[in-house]
Parts: sequence; structure tokens; C-alpha cells
Amino acid sequence: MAKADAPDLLNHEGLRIAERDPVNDEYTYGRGKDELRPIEIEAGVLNRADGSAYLEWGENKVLAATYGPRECHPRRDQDPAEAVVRVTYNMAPFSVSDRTRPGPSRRDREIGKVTSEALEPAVLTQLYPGAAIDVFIEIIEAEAGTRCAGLTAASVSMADAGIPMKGLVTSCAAGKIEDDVVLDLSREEDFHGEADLPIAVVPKTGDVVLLQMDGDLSADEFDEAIDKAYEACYDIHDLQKQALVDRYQGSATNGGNR
Amino acid sequence: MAKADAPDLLNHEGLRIAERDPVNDEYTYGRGKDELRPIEIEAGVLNRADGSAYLEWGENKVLAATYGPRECHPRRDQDPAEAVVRVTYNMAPFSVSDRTRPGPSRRDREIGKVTSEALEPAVLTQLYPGAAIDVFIEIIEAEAGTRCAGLTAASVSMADAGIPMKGLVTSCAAGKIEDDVVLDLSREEDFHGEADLPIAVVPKTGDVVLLQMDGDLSADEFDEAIDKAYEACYDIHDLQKQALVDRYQGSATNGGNR
Amino acid sequence: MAKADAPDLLNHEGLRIAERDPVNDEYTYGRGKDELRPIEIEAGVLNRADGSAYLEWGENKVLAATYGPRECHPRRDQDPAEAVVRVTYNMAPFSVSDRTRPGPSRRDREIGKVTSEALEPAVLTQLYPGAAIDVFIEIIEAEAGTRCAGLTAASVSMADAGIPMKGLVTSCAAGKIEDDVVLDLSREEDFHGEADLPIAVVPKTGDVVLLQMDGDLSADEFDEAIDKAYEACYDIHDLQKQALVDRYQGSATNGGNR
Amino acid sequence: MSDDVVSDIQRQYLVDLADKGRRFDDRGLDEYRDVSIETDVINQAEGSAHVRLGGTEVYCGVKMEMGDPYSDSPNQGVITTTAERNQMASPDFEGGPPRGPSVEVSRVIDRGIRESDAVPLESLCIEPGEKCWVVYLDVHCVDFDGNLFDAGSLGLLAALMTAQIPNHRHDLGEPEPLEIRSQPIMTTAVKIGDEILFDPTDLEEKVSSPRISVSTDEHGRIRAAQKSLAGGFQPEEIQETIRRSRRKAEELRSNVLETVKK
Amino acid sequence: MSDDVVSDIQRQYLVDLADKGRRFDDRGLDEYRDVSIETDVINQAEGSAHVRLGGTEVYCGVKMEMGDPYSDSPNQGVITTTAERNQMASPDFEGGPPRGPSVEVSRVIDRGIRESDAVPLESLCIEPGEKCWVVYLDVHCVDFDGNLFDAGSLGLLAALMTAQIPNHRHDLGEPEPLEIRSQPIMTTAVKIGDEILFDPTDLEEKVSSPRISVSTDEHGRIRAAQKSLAGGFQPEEIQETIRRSRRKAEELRSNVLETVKK
Amino acid sequence: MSDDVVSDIQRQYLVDLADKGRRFDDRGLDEYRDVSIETDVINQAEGSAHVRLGGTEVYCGVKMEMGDPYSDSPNQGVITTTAERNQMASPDFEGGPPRGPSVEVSRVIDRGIRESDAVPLESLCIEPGEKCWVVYLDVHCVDFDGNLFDAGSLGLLAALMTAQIPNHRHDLGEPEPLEIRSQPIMTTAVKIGDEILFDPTDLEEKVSSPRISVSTDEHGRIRAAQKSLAGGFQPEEIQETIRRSRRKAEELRSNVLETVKK
Repeated sequence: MAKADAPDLLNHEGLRIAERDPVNDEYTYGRGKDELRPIEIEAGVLNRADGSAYLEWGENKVLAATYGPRECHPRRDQDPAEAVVRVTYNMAPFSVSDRTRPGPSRRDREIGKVTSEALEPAVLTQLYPGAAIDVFIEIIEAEAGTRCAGLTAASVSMADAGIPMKGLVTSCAAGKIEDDVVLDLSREEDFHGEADLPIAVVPKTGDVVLLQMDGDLSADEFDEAIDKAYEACYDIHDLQKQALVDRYQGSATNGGNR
Repeated sequence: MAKADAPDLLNHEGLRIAERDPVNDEYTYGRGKDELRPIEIEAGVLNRADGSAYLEWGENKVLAATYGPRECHPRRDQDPAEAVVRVTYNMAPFSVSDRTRPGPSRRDREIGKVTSEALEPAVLTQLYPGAAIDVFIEIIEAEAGTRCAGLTAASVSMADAGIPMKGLVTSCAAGKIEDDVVLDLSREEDFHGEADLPIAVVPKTGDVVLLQMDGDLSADEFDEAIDKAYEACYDIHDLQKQALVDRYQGSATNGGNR
Repeated sequence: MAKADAPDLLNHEGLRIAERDPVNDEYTYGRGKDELRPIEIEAGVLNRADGSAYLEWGENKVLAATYGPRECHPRRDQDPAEAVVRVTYNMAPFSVSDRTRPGPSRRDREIGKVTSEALEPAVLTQLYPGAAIDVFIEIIEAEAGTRCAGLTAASVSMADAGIPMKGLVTSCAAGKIEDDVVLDLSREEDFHGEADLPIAVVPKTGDVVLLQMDGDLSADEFDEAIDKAYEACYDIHDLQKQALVDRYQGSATNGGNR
Repeated sequence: MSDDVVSDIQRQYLVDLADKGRRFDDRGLDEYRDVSIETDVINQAEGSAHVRLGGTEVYCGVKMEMGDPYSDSPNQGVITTTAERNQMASPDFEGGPPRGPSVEVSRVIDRGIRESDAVPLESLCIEPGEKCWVVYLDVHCVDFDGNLFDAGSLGLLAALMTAQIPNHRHDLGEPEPLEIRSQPIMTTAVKIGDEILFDPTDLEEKVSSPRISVSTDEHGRIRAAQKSLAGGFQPEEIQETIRRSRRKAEELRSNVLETVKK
Repeated sequence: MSDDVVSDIQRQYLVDLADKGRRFDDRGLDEYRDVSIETDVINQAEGSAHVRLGGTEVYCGVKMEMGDPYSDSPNQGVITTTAERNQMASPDFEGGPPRGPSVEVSRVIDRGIRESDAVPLESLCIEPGEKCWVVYLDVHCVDFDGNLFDAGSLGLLAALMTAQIPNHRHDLGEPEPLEIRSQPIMTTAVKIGDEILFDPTDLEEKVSSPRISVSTDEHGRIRAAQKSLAGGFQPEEIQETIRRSRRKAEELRSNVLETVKK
Repeated sequence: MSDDVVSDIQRQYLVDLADKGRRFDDRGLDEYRDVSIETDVINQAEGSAHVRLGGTEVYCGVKMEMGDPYSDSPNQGVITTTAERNQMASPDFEGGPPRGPSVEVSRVIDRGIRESDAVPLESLCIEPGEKCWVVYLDVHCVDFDGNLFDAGSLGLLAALMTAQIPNHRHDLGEPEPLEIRSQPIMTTAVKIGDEILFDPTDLEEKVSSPRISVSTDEHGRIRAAQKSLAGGFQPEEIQETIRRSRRKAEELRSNVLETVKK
């Protein structure tokens, strides 16, 4: 995936781009290889949804809302034995550089599918046979790693809605830039890098419930990337839990982050 | 909305365009500011519909048909407490200067929605809980003021179908041309004029059940436009009633107008 | 329909094109006016479908599958008095010279409709009130006469599924080239010829259950074309029956033709 | 008759009548219902016609726009035919995207006109490979009592025969009539019991009978045909129907089409 | 309140309150809920705003791309407005293609901006007949408690007022602000019982009451209006509401819009 | 097995078997079903393959048309991949617009080919910024018994390896083979109980087991991966599966792909 006209993704000290000045097209370096972009999570930010969360991750801005358990329409989606978890993942038209048409794209629908398959294993679905748990993820602004951000927010919104779960689901990616495996690719790194590997984990059980990868990795690099992303999920898990604690201890001021 | 290359919309006597010679692009004047274009209404013109009406209004040619009360499909449209009035408003592909694709456009769907909201208040919907009253408006040829023509015809078709109603619904527009508020804009006036304000009235109750406006009006001009259109609705109401009388007294010859 | 740059469709001996060398654009002649292209049929070629058939006819390659009788979704398709026969006719995107978009085109939907109307008369539909018999026809490669090939295969797939029928349905076309009525047009003949007339017959009853025609035929030519195609259907009927016999006597090696 | 399904009693009644050479509306087996055609009913269209065929009523419009020829036929214009089964026209007609029956009627009417070369595509060329006329033929059914094929075909032909090419709108000179090379007439029949009945009503089309539509040009040549609906015909029935279709087409041509002003 | 249908008891309660000049959330009849606007919230957009109007929350974005002008207006750019009723925002909002209510809100918000010439289309011309700016206005509702018309209109106006034309992305020089010729404010009211209430909540919009939205520019002129939902107004009620709408628009203009940085 | 839902008893049976290192069709855990590939089966396509993988059967086609390059990659051609879950292939496959599972299979197969640069996009450039080859890759599944990912990927690779660029159709000279820079092989496994099983059948994919697909090139490098379906893997299970996937890919490469004539 290496492309021409790429900026240096690592400087001479092995540090990554931290910021880009769009006017002069100059870069500031400072992020370490195993360092996440800044993440902030707030639970319970919407009025109508049964549960919700707002998340900023680098320049990603994401809202997630959960409705349910509720009646499942259309009926062909119903499972008589358990609740179904349905995820709608959608990019706002203004969230990316080139305006997108309203409504889920094919990419959005694939991400919605694998996200629902990542969330469902953590839900005690057998408690609500025939019901639907509907999760809506809206990407308000996209940088890179939107599926990880969306999934991480979605899980918080489900907990906020009181959905009985074995545990939260947490997502993070690792990738490869200039032959180094690093954590959590930014926009420039995603564009010019050599591989991206987003995963999601249920920290309570240790299960990897989402994994996608494209690019070019040796088997060892693949292992290393999994390990890095896996470990980071446990750090992000702490942020998710704190957001829920804040929500129920009232220490969050509504709209504080936004 | 004033555009270049506009013809004089009012002549030196303050009279409006009555006719246009398309070959020489010349105009004949003669219509007064408060004068409607010619309107003809005929009820009961279709065989299959439960009720129908044909209406010519200037160069507008409109058919309306009512089916119902009948079973409501799909079920999500049902209201257990009363009948729902559903309106499909559609322009024939050849009805306008540039051929339109078959099927309702976004404009058509908006007009369908506000038309159903204008008709429903006049219907004794609580008599038919769970049922649907389906109204179809087809614009065979369009000049200007098609939503008024369609709504006026639709109401006659509902009466012809025997739908129990508090009263007929009647629609007419006023507008502004060359700084004058006038009644019932024609094609040239709509195109070159400064504002258009269609309304619909239930003459029995005096309620305004549809109102849309775009352009540029002072508050006083707005009042004047409402008054003009409101008054005209009562005149058109007489034509609607006469069409129904003719229909049931058999004085109309089927197909007379068409 | 005669077009410029047509090759000679009949040679001096009155024989038709048998083969075309695409590189040198040269033609070999040899097919007689009443001669069919080579046809091979195999029944029971798919695992999942209740019945299936594979058919090669000239360069046409066709698969047909039958599911049913089974529950009929959506309910609006149901007939309380008998089973409905629903046919989905579809061209694979790579089956024709210019790649087609996936999913049935308008042409495909018309052929699906007339094919279902051709198959239904042969089925004892009253045995399965409310049920659906779903037939899928996939054109893997198209030469000319795909609707005849598809219908002929579909009928074998229904028999293979054990659908109770009065008899098989068989389809074949006749056409006109260089003022001669001939059997079973090939690609060049269809493109440069003057008329095409596909029919389908229930050989058991003699009923013509599909007929389409376009081009230019005198009444006598029309009669002649019907007669030719009608007679050929009885020959093709023998091939259909043999395919079913082979299937149930196990003499066919699965995948033999493909 | 607001139901798609016809009862066995109704079917048997129609069959019994047909056996005696009769129909429930007292027409003869070959007899068409009253036909009226009015042209130039829509000023916004280049050509138009309003057709009543018994209880079936259609508006037909011809619109012409300037467009690009297809790259594989640079010297030809383009014709597109659409026949809408508007929900207004019958309680049986569905909304939403067109399903089989709507697609079929569009395509059969289109073939009737296209295959007979009624409007030669080369006559629609403006500048080879650059500009051509795109002709939209729309059949808009507002009341339906069967035999939309014939009503729509007749209306479109009348609309085409009276259409004016809008040269003036594109600085190409005066409006002029479209070139009409042939005048195909479609006639439709159903088989009820053992009898062939022309110009079927909605009820007659519903009694599980097969239907056949045949398009004939002014030289008596067959240009298009389509069997549809349930059941089948014996081959000799088809051949006989073809001959009767040609006669009916000739009748319609002289009785009805001649009233259309050139 | 996850149900589209409101009970008679709830309706009567709201009517009784309105009779006494009160509302269930203790607001005055003309009183708006708290409004907050934050702009420049989305770096990927040329302009953006985040609006909270009581329990209704929208993100608005302005995106500008280079495109072709329409052939009949070679000197003008293009504006396209879409307002999404995302399922996230309310249990009543449906997925799938937009139905009547979604289409209406898009078109009414669009007319409010277009008819007042807020962004002059000629100012979007880059090269006459060749290139122009295509401006996409998107309203993305994420939480819904009524009055999407006003929240969306206000947010789009704020987004437009702070938008920067991305000249630099097309070698046309430095970014520069969009020309804003007028600042239309939409105000919406419903009639409950015999009273007119501004800025309705979702519940107030559901009690079978008629609604009227009026767009007023900074000169107090009416640029667009739309009555919707069930029921009707007496003409004098409309005329009175128009006057109150103009006052509310002026208030919103000085209290809220002034906080938007130019 | 015409039902989407698998009973608890069936699930338990498969788990018990897997515990003993066995499968219901007596295969080993790493064992693929019989694979056959036939190429050049469709004359109308530039390349084609017919693949049987046990009870799963697909036709794959490569079609090439001349088109316009994207403005942001003037030196590259375009590849589009579509995998259809035709209703013919399984009673579980739905008609209508593609839903999640169909979209996923298209996109995963596409990534397997695209990310490994199997067909270098620059090799599809005809005239920079003006003309390029648009390559349509279509997977047409006609019989489905699980593991469409591997069957489709293998078929497309075989079709690409035998495809001929149709230069002659555009006066660009003789047909010539497509440039194939890498040969990615996708291998898919599911976890049942605590065991990893390769090349799952439809039943094995349905027992609420997680699935993982890995695309490996001829240098043993991982080019794409996708976990899907219910449940999850422990990280060491993934790392172990990756290693087994690479071995299986190597086997398929030498046993199956080598039979494809160049």
C-alpha cells in the first residue's frame, strides 16, 4: 500500500506524526509506537435512546445509541430462541473529505454486520427470545479507525441501556508503517501505511470477536499486531468503565465533552 | 424570484396575461388581479375507482380517484383508532415541459403528504378505525397551481366515493407579481413572480388546512394574499358542489369535458 | 431487422452457419434449415435445490433449480386456492458480450413472467393451495434462444423436484433468415435475421403455453414457423425425458457434461 | 370486481356463455368495445392521445428531447416506451417498483412499435455520432377494464402520427411531423372454454384464460406477438387467431385510426 | 414516549393546560427551549454547526465540491439540502428510503434558505457554463424531541455563516467566506386547543394539532411558510401567528445567531 | 438443512465430534473437501472458472471493458468485485437488494485480490488520465454448502490467471494475458468447541461458531483477514490458525492452482 508523496511517518527519533498543519502541510512528531491517540468517552448523552455514548478518538467523533430489547420488525429478522443484535453503522455525509450520499454505503453495511457479530457474543441474548436490540452508530467526523471507535462507543451505549452483558466489548487497531508495527493508525498512517489490523475484544473473557486485516504482514508481524492491539483494548476498557461510572455517579456534566 | 427576460406581467391597464402565442411569443392581456383562470370540474368520471373527479384549471388537467374505506396495507400504516387518508400525488411523464421519470418525485411526495394532511381533517375518520382511504391524484397536464387543482379534485372524488365528511376541501393560491398581490398565478406569473402562497380551506368550518409559501412578502402582503385566496376558495367551492349535483342529477354527460 | 455487414446466413447449398472462427471472422456452413443446434441435458446436478437441471444448447449454458412446494413469502403472492409458480430468470453478469449488472433486468423480469405462465399450466397446482413453487433460471452463458433453453431446463428441474405435473414443458424457436423460415436461430442469425418466434409446448396436451414473436412475418410464414418449432419441441421432449431417466437409473455420471 | 381472484362460478358462467358464442356484456366474440381517440390533448407534449376502449382509459404522450446516440448506432435516435399501471386505474394495481405485469405491458407495446419500424430510428438522427432525438413514449392508464395492450398501442400510434418534432426549441428550424414508416395495430384475444374472444375485459382476462396479442402492419404482416396469462392454445387456434387478428386490425385501422387527423 | 400514537387523555391534558396559557414543561406559549449553537465542530466540512434545541440535537454540515452548472443557469452554482431523520434520534423514525415526513423536512428547510437567497447562486459560479461550486447542506438529527424544522434551519444558517470556500483545494487561491446575502430564521408553532404554542416538543407535535413554520429574513419579510400535520387554522390565527413568528425570529436572531462568530 | 437455525442437538453433536478431532463428514480438521477447477468455461468472458468445493459450486467471470480512470489515479485501471448469493444456491439466500452477508463476501473476496496487488492497477492503464481497463470480477454461486469465501477467491484467481486482455476489440493489437503480480489464496476456518476446522460446510458455519478467513500470497505473507459470524477466538487461537492457514494455502497452491493452465 506504500504510496508516492508520503510524508515521513516516523521521524529520526522513531516518533510518529502527532499533528499536521494543513496550511503549510507540515507535520509535528511526538506519538510513540505503542501510544494511542487521545480518547474521551461519555455515556448517556442522548435523550430518546435507551442508552447512548459519545466518543472522540483522535479526530474521530462518534455517537452510538441503543434501543431495546424491543419488538423485532420485520419478522424475518426474529430468532425465536434469543434476541438479535442489529447494528446500523452510518457515516454522516459531511464526516469525510468527499461528501458521501446519505444512507449506509456497502462499506457501512459490511462494518454493521461484523460489528453486530462482535457485540452479540457479549450479550445475554437468550434472556429476550424474539426481541431486537438495535444499535445505531453515527460517524459524525471520521479520521481513521472509525470502526474501532464506533464499536467501542456502541458497547458503552448498550451498557447504558441496561442490556445484560457478560462484559463490554472494546476495539482497537494496530498497523504497519515504514516496516514497523505500531498501535492505532492515524489518517496519514492509514493512507500511506502498509497494513491495518482492527480487532475487538471482550476483556472479561479475552475473546477476540472482531478481526479484519488488509495490507502485507509476515506471520510474526501479524502476531505482534494482534498483541499490541489486544493489550491496548484493556486500556480502553478502563475508559469505557470510567464513562459508565461517571454517568451513574453523576460526575459527568452533560455535554461536557461536546 | 424576479428573473431576466420576463415579459410584462401586468399591462398598462393593470391587466394580467390571458394568453400566450407560442409561435410569436406574444401575449394577450385581460385577466384581472382577483380573477381566477377558468375552472371546470366533473365528478364520477372513472369506472373502477369508488369515486373520481376530472378538473381543468387554466391549462392544468387533473384526475383524482378515491378508493375506500378499505383494508389498510401495509399494516404499519394502520391506525387502530381511525381511518388513515393516504394521498399519492403523481405527475404524468408528459405533463410538463421536460419529461419526468415515471413515479412520484420528491416534490410529489411532499405534496402528497401535505395534501393528505389537508384532506384528513374534513373526513369523519373515526367511523372506520383501521381502514385506509386511498386518494390518487394524477396531473395529466401541468400549468401552475397543480397542487391546488389536485387537492380540489381529490376532495370531489372523495365526496363522489361517499366518504363521510364534514365538508369539501377547496384549494387556491395567491401570489405576488410586479409588487402586486394577485389571485391564482399562471405559468408565466409563477415563473417570473415574486411569491406564491397556495392554501386549502374547509369552507364549512373556515379552517385553513394547507398553506405553503415561498418568495418574498411583507406581513401585510402575506395577510392580503391569504385573504384573496381564502375568498376565492368559497367561489371554487360552489363549482365543486355543482359538479356533485350534476353528477347525481344526471345532468352531466359522461366525458363532456374531456 | 436486416442489418449491414451481415455475413451470408445461408450458403449456396442453403446450409446455415455452423461455426465462426472469431480470429479470422470466417464461417463454416453445415446446419440444415430444420436442424437444431446440439442440445445436452442433465438432471439433478445441484445439491441444495429440491430439483435441478443443467442444459447446453449451442453455446447457451443454463442452470435451473426448483424449490418447493414450500411456504409462500411474501403473503401477498399467496393464492388460497392453489400453488403459485414463481420464476426468477437471471443472466450472469459475464454471460453476454457486454457485462450486465447483477440482478434481473427488465427483460429478465418479462421472461420470468411469461415463463411462469408457461410452466404453471402443466403443474397440478391445486394440490398445494397457498404454497409456492420457486424456479430459478440462471443463464451462465448466452448465445441466442436463452428463454427456450431456460424454460426447457426449468421444466426438467421441476420434474426432478418431484412436482406433480401433467407433463413436461418444452421450448424452441423458429425464425426467418434471408426470407427462409428456419429452426432455432443462432447468435448471428438472431442478430441479422428478420424474425424470431419462440414458443413452448406441453407435449402431453399439445398446448402452446408460451409464444413471443418479433420481426416481420406473413401469416403463412407465421404458420410455418409455429409448425417447425412445434415439431422440434417433441424432439427436445425426448431429450428431457432421457435426462430424467438417466438421473433415476443412475447412468449419468454427476458432472459429466460440465 | 375489486378482487384479483375470480370465483369458479364466475368462470363457469363465462365459459358457458362463450360456448353459446356469447359474452356477459352481449358483445360478439370478435367485437371490440367502443373506441374513441382524441389527439393533441396535452400541450406540453410533442404528441398526445386520449383513448377510451370500453371502460379502459389511457393518456399517451410523446416527448422529444435532444440527446446522445448510442456509440454502436451513431446514425440512430433512441425510443423509450413506458406503460404505467397507475394505482388510480384499478384496485388490483400495486404501487412501488414495476413488477412483471407492468414490465411486460411496457415491453410488448414497445416491441409492437419498434419491430414494425413505425418510427425509423435513422430519421431521429440530428448529427451522426453527436446528437439525436430521444423519444419518450409514455402510456398512462387512468381507468382499467382490461386490454391495456391494445388501448396503449393505439394511443401511442395516434400520438406519434400527430407529433411534431420540436426543432424550434433547439434552433433547428420549424416544427415538422415525425416520419411514420408503418402503422402497426395490436389486437388482443383471450381463450375462454374453447372460444377465442377479442378485446377482453378485466374479468375476461382474469378467468385463467390464455391471452394472445398480435401486432399487424398495414400490409397485413405480423410484426410482434405475445402469449401471456395462464393456460395455452392449440397451434391451430393460434393460426386461426392470427387470421382473425389481421382482420380486426384492418377494421380498427379504417374505423378508428382514420379519424386521427394527420 | 416511544409510540407514534398519543392517548386521548394526554391530548386533553395538553389542551387544558394550553387553555390556561401553560405547557407541560412550564414554558410560556411563545417561549423557546434552551438553544445552543456551536460552530466549526467538524474539520472535514467547509462549515458546520452543532445545535441543541431542548431535547432535539442536530449536526449540520456544509460541503463544497466543484461541479458543472445546469445548462439552463450557466452563471449559477448548485445547492442541495438533505435532512435525515436518523433512526438513532427517535424510536419513531424508520429506516429505508425517505418517506413523506423526511422528504418534507428536507424541502421546507431547503426552501427557507433558497427562497431568501441566503447564498446567492451566482456567487457560486467559478467559470460560467463550465465550473461552479456544488454546495451540499446536510442536517443530521441525532436526538429528536420535536421542531426539527427550526433546529435544522438554524444550524444550517450558522454552518453557512462560518463556512470557508475551499479555493485552495482547487488551486483557486486562499479559502474565503461564503457570501451570505440574507439570514432567514425559521420559527415553528402548533395550535393546541385554541392556543398557538411556539417551538413544539415531539409530544406537542403529536396531539393531532396543526403546525406552521415561517421563515423570516432580517428585514422582517416572510420568505417561506408551511402548514403541516393534522387540523387547520382560522385565517386570523395564521395572520396573528405570522406576527408572533416575526418577533420570535428577531429574538432568535439577536440572542442566538449573534453568538455565531463570523 | 433448509433452515437458517440449527438445533442445540446438532450443535452439541458437532462439538462432541470436534472434541475427538472428528467431523460429521469424516474429514480431518484441516482437510479440505474435494476441489476441482475448470477454466475457460465461458466464451463470452475474458477469463472464467468453474469451481466445485465439496457441495459448493461457483462460476467466476472476468470481463474487461474500456473506461475512464478515476481522476485521483489517472495511471490506474479499475477493478470491481461482486459476489452474488443467488437464490438458486440455497433456500437460505434471499432475493432483493444485497444485505450484510452478500456485501461482506463481495468485499472480503475483493480485498483478498486487491490488497495483494494480484492485478497491478497500473497494468490496466491504457492512456494515462484518458482510458483504462475496467475489470469486472463476478462470482456467481449456484450451489452452496459453506465456505463461499474460499471457493469464490480461488475461482476468481484462476479466472484472472487465464484471462486475455481483449485488445483486439478496441484496435489495440492482439489479445494478451493479464499481468498477475501475486497469487493470493484464501483459507477459511471455523471454531467448533475448542477446535479449529478448515473449509467449513454450511452446517458448520451455522452452529454459532466464529469464522476466520486469511489470504496468503506465494511468499507466505498475510494480505487480508476477516473474522465473522458469532463468537470469538482467543488470541493464541488466531495466531495458531494463521500458521495453519499458511500451510493450507501452500497446499492449495501446489495441488489445485498448479492445474490451472497458464
